[in-house]
Amino acid sequence: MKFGVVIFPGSNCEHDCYYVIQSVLGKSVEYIWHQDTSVKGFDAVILPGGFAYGDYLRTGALAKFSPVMNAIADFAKKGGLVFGICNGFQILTEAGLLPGALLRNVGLKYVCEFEYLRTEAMDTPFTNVLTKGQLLRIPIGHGDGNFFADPDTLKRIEGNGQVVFRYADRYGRITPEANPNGSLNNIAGIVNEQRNVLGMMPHPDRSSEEILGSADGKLIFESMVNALVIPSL
Amino acid sequence: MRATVIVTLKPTVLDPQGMTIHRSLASLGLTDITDVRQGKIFHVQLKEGNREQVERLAKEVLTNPVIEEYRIIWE
Amino acid sequence: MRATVIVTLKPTVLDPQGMTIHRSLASLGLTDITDVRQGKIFHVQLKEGNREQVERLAKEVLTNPVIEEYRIIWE
Amino acid sequence: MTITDELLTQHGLSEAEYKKIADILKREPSLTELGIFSVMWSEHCSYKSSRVHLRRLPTKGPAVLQGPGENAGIIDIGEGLAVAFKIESHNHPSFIEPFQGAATGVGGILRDIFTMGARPIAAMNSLRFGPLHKQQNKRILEGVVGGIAFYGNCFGVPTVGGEIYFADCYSQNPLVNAFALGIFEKDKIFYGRASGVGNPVIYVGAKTGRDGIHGATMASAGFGEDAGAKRPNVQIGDPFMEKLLLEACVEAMHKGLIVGIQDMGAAGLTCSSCEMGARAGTGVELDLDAVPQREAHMTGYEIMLSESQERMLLVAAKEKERDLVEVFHKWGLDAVTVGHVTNDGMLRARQHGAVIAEIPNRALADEAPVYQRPLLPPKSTLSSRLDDYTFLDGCEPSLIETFLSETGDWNRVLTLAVSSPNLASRRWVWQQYDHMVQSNTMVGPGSDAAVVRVKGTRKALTMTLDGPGYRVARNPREGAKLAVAESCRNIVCSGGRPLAATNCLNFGNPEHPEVMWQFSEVVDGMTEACDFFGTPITGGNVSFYNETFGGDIYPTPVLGMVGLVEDIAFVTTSSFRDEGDSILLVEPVQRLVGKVNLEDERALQNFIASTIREGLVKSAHDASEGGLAVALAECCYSNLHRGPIGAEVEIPSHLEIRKDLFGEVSTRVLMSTTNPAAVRERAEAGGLNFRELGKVGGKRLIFHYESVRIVDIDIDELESAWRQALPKLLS
Ligand SMILES: Nc1ncnc2c1ncn2[C@@H]1O[C@H](COP(=O)(O)OP(=O)(O)O)[C@@H](O)[C@H]1O
Ligand SMILES: [Mg+2]
Repeated sequence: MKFGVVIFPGSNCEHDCYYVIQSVLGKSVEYIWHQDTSVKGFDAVILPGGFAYGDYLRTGALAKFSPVMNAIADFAKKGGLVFGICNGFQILTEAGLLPGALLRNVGLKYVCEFEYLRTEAMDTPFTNVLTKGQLLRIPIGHGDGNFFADPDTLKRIEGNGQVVFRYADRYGRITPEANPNGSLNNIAGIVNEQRNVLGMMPHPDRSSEEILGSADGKLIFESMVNALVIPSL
Repeated sequence: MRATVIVTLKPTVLDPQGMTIHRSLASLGLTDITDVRQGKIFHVQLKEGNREQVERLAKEVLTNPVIEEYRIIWE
Repeated sequence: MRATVIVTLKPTVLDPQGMTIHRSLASLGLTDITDVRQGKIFHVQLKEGNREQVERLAKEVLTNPVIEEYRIIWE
Repeated sequence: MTITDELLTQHGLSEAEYKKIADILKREPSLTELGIFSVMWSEHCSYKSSRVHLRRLPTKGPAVLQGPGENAGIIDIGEGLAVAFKIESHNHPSFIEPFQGAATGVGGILRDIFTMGARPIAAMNSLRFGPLHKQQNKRILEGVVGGIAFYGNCFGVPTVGGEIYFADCYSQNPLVNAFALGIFEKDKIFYGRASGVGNPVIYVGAKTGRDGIHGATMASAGFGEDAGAKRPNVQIGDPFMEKLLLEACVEAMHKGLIVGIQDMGAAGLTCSSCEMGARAGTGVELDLDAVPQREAHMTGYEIMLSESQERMLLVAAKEKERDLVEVFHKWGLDAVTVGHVTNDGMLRARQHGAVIAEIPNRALADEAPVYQRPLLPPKSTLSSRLDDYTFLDGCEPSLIETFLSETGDWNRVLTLAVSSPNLASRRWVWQQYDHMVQSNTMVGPGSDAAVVRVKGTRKALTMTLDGPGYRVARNPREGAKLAVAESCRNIVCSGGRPLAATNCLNFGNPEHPEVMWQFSEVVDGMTEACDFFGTPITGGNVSFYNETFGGDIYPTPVLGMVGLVEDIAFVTTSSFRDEGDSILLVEPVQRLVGKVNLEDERALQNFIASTIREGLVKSAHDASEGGLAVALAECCYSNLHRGPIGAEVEIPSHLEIRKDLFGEVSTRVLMSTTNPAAVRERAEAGGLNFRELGKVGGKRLIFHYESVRIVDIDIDELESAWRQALPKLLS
């Protein structure tokens, strides 16, 4: 089983993801350069956080043109696991691999802090070790994480159970106060209809070891490993 | 040859920046201003002709159709 | 009544955003585009009259005089 | 053209300095040469007023691999690893344009670190502003914080700590000091040396524009066209460009393609080329026509003096030139050969075929004038009124009065204190900083010192900034010692051992003898304390001419202390952890305010270090600003990973209630433990006063004083007063 971590110019969480896969999970992992035209040989592809192309123009706007994105689109179409974290999520929406868009935080400021996430869907390759409603403590770090979709799209996403994580308070309640960026329905992470592409703003890569304040993020990577071992999951 | 591309959020999309500016105005006594919406403007230089390159730039690069719309002004 | 305020970086001030956009165009084959500079545009609604409120908005709120300049277009 | 007095004034050069220039050249300098001398001999680049004093600082030690003289200091942390760190000021640019000024300040210090081959893994900043009840100061703070966040977040370095302090003297002159630390293998250090005659000199990064050419440009605006467009631009930070530079430089270094490298910071192309030549004892010849230019019709003068950001100068081995260029292209960057290394020791610049400048590198880099400026103790020093409560400095007068007069309602006084500008939670600030990227942050903002683990080892690095302006203003020598003592204490409380420090010396006008006296005293105090604790100064920065309304700022030395945590198991934070833990106050017998007894300080720090290593300590917090009461409150709610927890304690009575609660006594520590008896033994063995104040637990903070319950307050209430104070002040 081999993970790939994509490097775009301006990515800055690629080493963090690499470290979790290699040193925390003990799985094999390699970097994928954004100019590569194939992701052959990889079982899962991670788009890490950062500021691809400085997030100039719009977050993810210029990154979506990288050659590797076509390969990743095919990979996803064939059912390959694709996981976009933070900037990776933004790139996936820009590239049309996930619905919606990520607007500027309502507070207009970058926010870096731990949040509670309520697990909404376990029937995905990214959440198969989680239980419905399970609370995860995972930090965010973004200025544009305000999830938006037009009413019909939103209805469809909710209807299909594509919402995987919502921002919650420490008791698991989905409240406006628990919403750090103004996301519709407190949405923190979604999957595509096929459920093999996940995008989320919070950073499991920064919360996979107790010494960093939480190891909850590890559960998401472990779910991916499960899914690759037992594809039926 | 010069073109200007104006990119604005669709009317249905919330504009936190514009709202924040608008909220700050009362304290400055700018009470006659009833609404502010923010967008982006791009001044583009191009070699003669080839207008469709600007069209493509505006459509495929400068605008995210999910939330934005664009207008091109030729000079 | 409606006004548009356009805020742009002074001509000689570095525009990393525009530059980065421009640098990325070659790979898209948009080679005829020779320069891109990015600015902000504000659509302002105001009650009849009182144009100087928009003047003040543009000057005091929307523009950073150290690096930017503005233009107001009345409609 | 002839050099007029007016021209000299515009270039900040004295008659004597001009004579020296003429002697060196054995002729009249051209305008370009005059400009080059003026920037290289400027206070900022030449340290002409501070050099004689800086020489006294201790710079050697077992861990020091590189002291002052390079872009950053370097210390050995074992296991083949080294860290490079430095602090630098960007005060004046941040006043002119707070956002971009602060952003480019961060960019500059990051370049100083990766220029040496180290990958930046942590940043901090030390900020000073005028009081927040003045509108303008709010805007400056918001801009500065926004700029630091913008640059550091995009670049991908975690901003893990810092300090902010408000006082009137910073109103027209905010201080923005940026610190950065990088890590690398100790046999992979790179230096700014133009070695190897014939080697190409290569320019990488952003194009050159008329950025930050200071007053000097006005002189050049005279000739050439479009004089109007020649006004110097404010520098705009491009963190994305800098990130690409980092990756490309690190890759080129690992591939062994680089002989010498230096960032273009102050004095841009001039400084990097002549310093690289001087260090290697070589000459550097530049073809300015080859320099990538952003604006039309730039003069050689402008190209040589431009301070456009995100640029580096490299020297490569001739045969590796192409590979080097390839690496930069891979990262979407231009790399242009703009000259070569010569054997004649000269900095030679050609433009349009003609030689427009020809100066010995050494003259520029090493032979700048050195001044022994007059020293004079100031007649009037700061009033002693706030000596016990320095945190009140810069507060609204009404607040100060209430604090000093209120005698009945101590709940209220405590709430006032924790929500006062200098003690209020900085959360609003550091929430805007990505303090977790690179996934090493074990202790981020909000504790005594930040801690980042070192991947692949059991070790961690701990770092803190400390600049007690008020104390230094009251007594420069003692204040400087306090800064060293407190920063070491913070490191020790976090589980680390202080290794070395960097410093940023922010002072007023060096032509004022009082300022130079303060400077000299500070250097002596710092020297004494650093010698005592064995923490050499490996580098730093000096910022003079910090003045508000003609008045000098507080002498504000900011110390950046770096320590090593031998095992992450020792990492300790300031916050209480579990119900029922005992709360202890440990301090020397002799209690001092505004001064420090170094022997006592060492005794306390040894005690803290050994009890932590023995696993006896659940939390350790250095009780300083706001005294015991505020420190206790902080222990209750400084834990970001869970909600506040209460405590019930007996406040020792020595003097009077206000002083005993809030008095800022040096050299104390608040601890919590499950084993007070064992800790008591260690404390008493160390000749320290030990007091068990009470226990952690409940949801209230309760103080008893001479068997009266003087404070009894809901800890969540107090926490939210503390947390919401800064946003309120800014709204
Ligand atoms: N206060 C100080 N204490 C110790 N060293 C200092 C101090 N100020 C400057 N230095 C040293 O002088 C040298 C030149 O400083 P500077 O010009 O700021 O370097 P750079 O141009 O790379 O920023 C550096 O090595 C710096 O560490
Ligand atoms: Mg330097």
